[in-house]
Amino acid sequence: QGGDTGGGGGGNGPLIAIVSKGFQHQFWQAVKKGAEDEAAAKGARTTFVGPATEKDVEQQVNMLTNELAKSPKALGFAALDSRAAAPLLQQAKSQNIPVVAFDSGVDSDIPVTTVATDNKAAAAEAAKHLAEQIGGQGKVALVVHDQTSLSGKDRRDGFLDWMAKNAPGITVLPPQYGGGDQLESANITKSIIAANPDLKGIYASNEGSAIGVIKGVQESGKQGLTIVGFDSGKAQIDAINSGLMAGAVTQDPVDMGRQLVDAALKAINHEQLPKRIDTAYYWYDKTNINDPKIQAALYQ
Amino acid sequence: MSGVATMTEPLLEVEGVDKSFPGVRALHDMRLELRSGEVLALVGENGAGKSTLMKLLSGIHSADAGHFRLGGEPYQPASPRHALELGISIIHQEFNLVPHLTVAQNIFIGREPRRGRLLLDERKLNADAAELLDRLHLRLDPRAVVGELTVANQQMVEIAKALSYDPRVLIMDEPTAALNDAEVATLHELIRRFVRPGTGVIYISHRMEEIKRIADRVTVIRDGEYIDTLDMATAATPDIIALMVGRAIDTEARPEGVRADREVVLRVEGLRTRDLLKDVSFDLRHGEILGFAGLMGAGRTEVARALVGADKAEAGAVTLHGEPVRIATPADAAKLGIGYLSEDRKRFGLLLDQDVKANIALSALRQFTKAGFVRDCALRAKADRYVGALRIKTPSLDQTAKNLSGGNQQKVVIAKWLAKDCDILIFDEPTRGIDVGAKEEIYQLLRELTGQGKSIIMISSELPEILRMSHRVVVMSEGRVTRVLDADEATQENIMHYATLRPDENPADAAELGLAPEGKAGQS
Amino acid sequence: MTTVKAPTAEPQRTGGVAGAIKSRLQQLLAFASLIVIYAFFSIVSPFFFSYGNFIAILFSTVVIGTLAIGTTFVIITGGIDLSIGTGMALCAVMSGVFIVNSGLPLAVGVPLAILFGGLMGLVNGINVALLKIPPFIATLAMMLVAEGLALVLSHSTPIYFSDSPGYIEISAGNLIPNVPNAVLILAAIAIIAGVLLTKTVLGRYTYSIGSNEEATALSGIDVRRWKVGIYAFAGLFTGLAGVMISARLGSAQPATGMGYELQAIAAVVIGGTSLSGGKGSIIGTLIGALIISVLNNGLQIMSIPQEWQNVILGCVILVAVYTDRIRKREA
Amino acid sequence: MTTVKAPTAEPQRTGGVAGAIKSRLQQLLAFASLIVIYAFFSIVSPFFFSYGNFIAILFSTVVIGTLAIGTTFVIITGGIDLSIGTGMALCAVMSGVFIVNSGLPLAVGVPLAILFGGLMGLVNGINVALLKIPPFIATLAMMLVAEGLALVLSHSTPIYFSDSPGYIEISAGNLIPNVPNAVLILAAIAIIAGVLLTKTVLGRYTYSIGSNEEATALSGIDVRRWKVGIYAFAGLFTGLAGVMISARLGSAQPATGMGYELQAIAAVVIGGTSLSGGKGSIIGTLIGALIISVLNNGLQIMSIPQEWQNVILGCVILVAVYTDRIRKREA
Ligand SMILES: Nc1ncnc2c1ncn2[C@@H]1O[C@H](COP(=O)(O)OP(=O)(O)OP(=O)(O)O)[C@@H](O)[C@H]1O
Ligand SMILES: Nc1ncnc2c1ncn2[C@@H]1O[C@H](COP(=O)(O)OP(=O)(O)OP(=O)(O)O)[C@@H](O)[C@H]1O
Ligand SMILES: [Mg+2]
Ligand SMILES: [Mg+2]
Repeated sequence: QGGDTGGGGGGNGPLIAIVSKGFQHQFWQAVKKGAEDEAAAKGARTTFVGPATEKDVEQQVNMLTNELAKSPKALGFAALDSRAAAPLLQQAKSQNIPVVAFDSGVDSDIPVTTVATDNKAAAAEAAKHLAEQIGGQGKVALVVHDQTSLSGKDRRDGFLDWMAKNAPGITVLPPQYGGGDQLESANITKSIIAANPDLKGIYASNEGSAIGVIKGVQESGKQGLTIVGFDSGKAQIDAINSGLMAGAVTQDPVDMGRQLVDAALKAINHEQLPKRIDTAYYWYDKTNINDPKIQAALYQ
Repeated sequence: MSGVATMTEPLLEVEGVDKSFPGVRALHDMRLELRSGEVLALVGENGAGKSTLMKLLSGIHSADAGHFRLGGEPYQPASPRHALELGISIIHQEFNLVPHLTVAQNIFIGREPRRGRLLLDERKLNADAAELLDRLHLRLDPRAVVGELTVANQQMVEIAKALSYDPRVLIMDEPTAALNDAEVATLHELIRRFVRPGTGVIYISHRMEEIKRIADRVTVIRDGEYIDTLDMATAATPDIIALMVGRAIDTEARPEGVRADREVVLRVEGLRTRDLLKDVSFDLRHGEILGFAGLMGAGRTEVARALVGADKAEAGAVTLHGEPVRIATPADAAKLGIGYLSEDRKRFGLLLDQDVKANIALSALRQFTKAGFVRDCALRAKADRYVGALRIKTPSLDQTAKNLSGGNQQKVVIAKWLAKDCDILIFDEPTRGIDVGAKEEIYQLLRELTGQGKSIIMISSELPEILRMSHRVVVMSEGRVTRVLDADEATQENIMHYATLRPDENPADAAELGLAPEGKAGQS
Repeated sequence: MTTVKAPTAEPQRTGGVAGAIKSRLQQLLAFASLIVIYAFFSIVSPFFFSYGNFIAILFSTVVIGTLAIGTTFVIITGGIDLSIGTGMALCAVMSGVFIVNSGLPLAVGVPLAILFGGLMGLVNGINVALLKIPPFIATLAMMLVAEGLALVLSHSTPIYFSDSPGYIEISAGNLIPNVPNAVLILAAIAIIAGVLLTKTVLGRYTYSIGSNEEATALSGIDVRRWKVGIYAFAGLFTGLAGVMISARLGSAQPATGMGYELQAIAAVVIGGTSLSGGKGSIIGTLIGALIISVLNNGLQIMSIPQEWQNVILGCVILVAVYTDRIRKREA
Repeated sequence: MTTVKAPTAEPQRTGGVAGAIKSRLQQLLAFASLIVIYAFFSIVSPFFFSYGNFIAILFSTVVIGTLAIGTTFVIITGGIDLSIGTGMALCAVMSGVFIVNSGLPLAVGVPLAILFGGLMGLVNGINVALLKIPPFIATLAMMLVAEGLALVLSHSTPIYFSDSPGYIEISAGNLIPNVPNAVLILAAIAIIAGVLLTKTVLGRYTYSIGSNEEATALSGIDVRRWKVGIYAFAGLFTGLAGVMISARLGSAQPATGMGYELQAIAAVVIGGTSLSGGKGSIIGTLIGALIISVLNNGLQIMSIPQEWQNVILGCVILVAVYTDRIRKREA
């Protein structure tokens, strides 16, 4: 846990400042936990901040500025918009602060490495499973958490692209955006179901959207829909266990946090790093949910 | 109170009271004695400290020094509620009603009849209010929303509310400022019924005739200090005025006559509004004061508002210096040199939170600008001049308007329009709340303005004022002009005759006005 | 002195029976926008007009509606409460803390969570009425504090009510077949709030303070105490909204709530309550909330691309409020 | 004729100089909270007190500060403008459309984007002043419309200014070494807005309308036209903020803006401007905006856990506004 100083880890170890895309949501909390655990294990300190929503590009830039003012030994950075941060990354470079990108790539050659999941590929995996479950025929809908952030777009486009390429029998409805808000996503889901009595499946692009979709389907009383989700959290895990949800794709955020700190420490020690450190994503459903590898990636 | 109370027993005593506001010493060593069973008038110039004293008595402010006694006991009100509980009820100079609530709800606010602890008994509330209003001979609908009443009726609600507390001492701070003579008479009857051994009234007013009729004694204060108390029976009005202002005042001066052949500067024909006005026509001549007389609600204010475009007119033609003009907003009117000074200074006249100079310069701001920039020195100089000329009592030009006494606020509004230098000025109740001395100054000013060739419409509910100042008098009733009288025909009886014609109800009146049964309103 | 009798000091034009009819007519007219919108969607979309969708719309109105009803009181006093969105999230979390973490029975935990909302309202009221901090600032501060505390107390993790099946029934259960309990609760609190606002001392002083605070104080009413009370009372609705949203979602989501305040206030204002105080009604607020829900639902059902939905929503709100105003002026 | 001499009774003209000094003192005192907060952070954190961080704070104030200055005018008239956040995003997108998509030169595209903000303000003004729609509703509708249009026009994708290096210089360039141009621009518009507000007809009428709209209208001022003008004028600042944020980020972000309106309004109100109109100052607004920036910056530099930052922010704002009020009452 973070503790009151806000620094994960302890003592006077090197400070790794992490600027994430968010902090309130469980995904980011899991990244934070991984980072703090790893830092504690290796005698480093971390700070972890992120803007309130993934739309607050300017707030993230301000946060990055403020973190750099603390002269950390390394910087972990998940860019909402890489180019917006370019001058600051330049500044980090000139201050000899190594930058480790995470979650999604940073469009710049300054980061020493990128610790990330391929969101598009993960979304395609979800699309593949959805298509399989409904037999490659029928109407499906998407409830996406955001239409402008990189993660929102990748998770949408990965799904749409796969469907376009591989599932000619499936009609995809125009994506609807619920802002990741459970309630709004639930209301959207109910409208979609009302307007499309022949709907076969729904894909939700993050935890909040997934909770909303589950609620919406439950409340509408519609049977026989195939729901696939993204990320984890108790609601999705329960829904998968109960059979309401077919399955979901998850990244491994705790691992991402760990790898991030690990890479940062290596960078501080001038060790060589690969250009890209892939953190895994997994499809999980009733059959494999108790697999230890999967369990490690899930958060409740 | 016991039954032994007599006319001479002091009911309320004030001794050695001081009160200062930042930059202003409002009261110094103030004294006052209200006897049981009497009506005591309190007079003094604008800003003399009358309202301040009343605010001390009602627990709104606390005195810096001195003490009060009520019925022989020390009296120290901690809050307005406390004062009410101790038996002192006040009608403030500025309205303290809740505009969105009804008459009944306002009267009994804080004392609503309830069923159980929380539930209101609206039926009983309305019945109680109806009974009270009936007892007071006030013809008001308990369910009417107060914000939609005329100023005069709002005043009646205040009075009903104050009396509903069955107070020992009733304090009225200029209760008649918004009333016409008929209502004043009603009010005075109320007061007479209220005063009996054991109760008393403090009555603040600037209208000397009224004081003469209602008060038993009069206490004069000046510049926050006690001057003298006189018996009304023996005191002569000029003496009271002299004590008040510290000098003699001529209250008889009239404006110069206006010859009938003067150019007509403004002609209004067939003015009509949706709610009230029907075919209002009149004209205004160069250098003339045209009085507008009528009962409350006759529509005089509405004529002015429709004329300057503050309210929408449904029909009507306005000709200015022979040219037809279209006035859709007060801004259009101002551009054409027509200014309107509203009867309700707080709502329609003042920027209460702004300082005196900003208020004075509001209409004429363009005079003090160069390329859009305000020249503050010129503005200050001009404001200073009007503060001097109208003897506005204020510690500085930077004083906030809401801290001025009521009469001085009125003077600020007048100064605003004087600064604008319009050719036609419409004064709606210009001397409301203004002391006798200042009234004379304003009359003087009106005379000077007409001397300079300006034309004035003066709406007033004070007949003496109308009679004294007008060259001609337009009399209105029920939204119609019933007669235009020349100065020599204008007598009290004449005006009241035409002001009380009710052509809509009374066929004989309609016939007298030459109206067809349907009324002229039919034409469009 | 002139002593003339006014022929009859004519009583007022409005008021009385005519006034009552007129004001009722106005309220009916306020429905008009809602009906027009509802009819429009029913015509253009074959899926809109159905019992199921009708209930779906009502269900989606519950949380915003509850917040809006509570905050109507605050707005009628001339105040504003920005803390209701994140405050609701905090109350949801508190509900989780009481029921899930501390294992209190529902019958204790739920009232406690609602009372917690009242407590936040109380603090707002004290800041506004006693410390004289402008409502906007006082409740903005509370909004930030509540946002932070919700995360702190929940460790930024949703609290699930999976082991309290009764809890979820608060929202999704069907005391009456085919009507979710949440809708019943909304109806019930709307009626209660309506009665309180129009028939009780609390309501009377709410209007009175908003209409003229100074005059109310001078009439001997302890305005400060009542204001504190009104804010605290309104806070109960925030608490209830927190319970209802967490019951519906089956979990207390600490980060869900920001932005709800604006929607709730918008519902209140669309419903004809003036932000400057003194005017307003619960039925208006309900209509306002429904207009927003119906528009959201209808536009989605019509599959309008989402970026256009907001554009249309904005324009329709403008037109609805504008025509409402015209009608009122003419009524 | 009245032949009356005034018997010297002229009131004491104190006030004057003393009053001016007093009011200046009050403004200086308003700084106090800011200074106290700044001093506190300087003591507790070794990283806070530095030229670089000072500039960073100013830089982070630019966008909110620009919006807040513009909206100060609207708030002083007694109005409110909720559309400035998403409106800013729309103006940023328009800037991208003009400069990147249509290839207009900077000297044309930038003014056009700013004027576009004025156009939105104009529409708000017309809705408020001519159609008499309450400002909250009118600008809420505009907020939704702008949010949608920003996404539509940008196809929900950031528009990058990579090929317009001069554009980025608007914000990040250094006409004066070590001072970003954005900070200079903020200073310049603050001065211009301050002069306009205090020294010109526009400013005087802004205060008058907010103080008593009806009285101002009856004083012969064309209130409706001025109100339209004031909203349009304030819109220019929204446009400028759009340019500055997109210059700073190097791209027009269509979704970055929602929520900025609340921060800007908070800055204005913390700075002592009353939401009921008639009172306020640009310097106050700047101080309000700086208080928020300094708190955000300082708390983060102290590495306070983020969920606690909001809690502390809320409390400090309360205390700052409260002490400010106490001081004013005593000054
Ligand atoms: N709250 C206040 N702050 C500052 N000065 C005040 C305040 N209230 C009253 N004054 C000043 O105190 C003096 C007395 O005012 P007061 O209202 O008692 O006069 P008044 O005798 O009632 O006059 P009027 O006949 O015009 O109503 C005036 O100079 C006024 O400007
Ligand atoms: N703002 C208003 N709202 C509702 N009714 C009004 C309003 N202003 C005037 N009236 C109504 O219009 C009628 C005419 O009022 P107006 O003020 O024009 O009369 P008046 O002759 O000037 O009388 P006075 O000013 O003495 O009351 C009154 O019956 C009044 O009720
Ligand atoms: Mg007075
Ligand atoms: Mg009148």
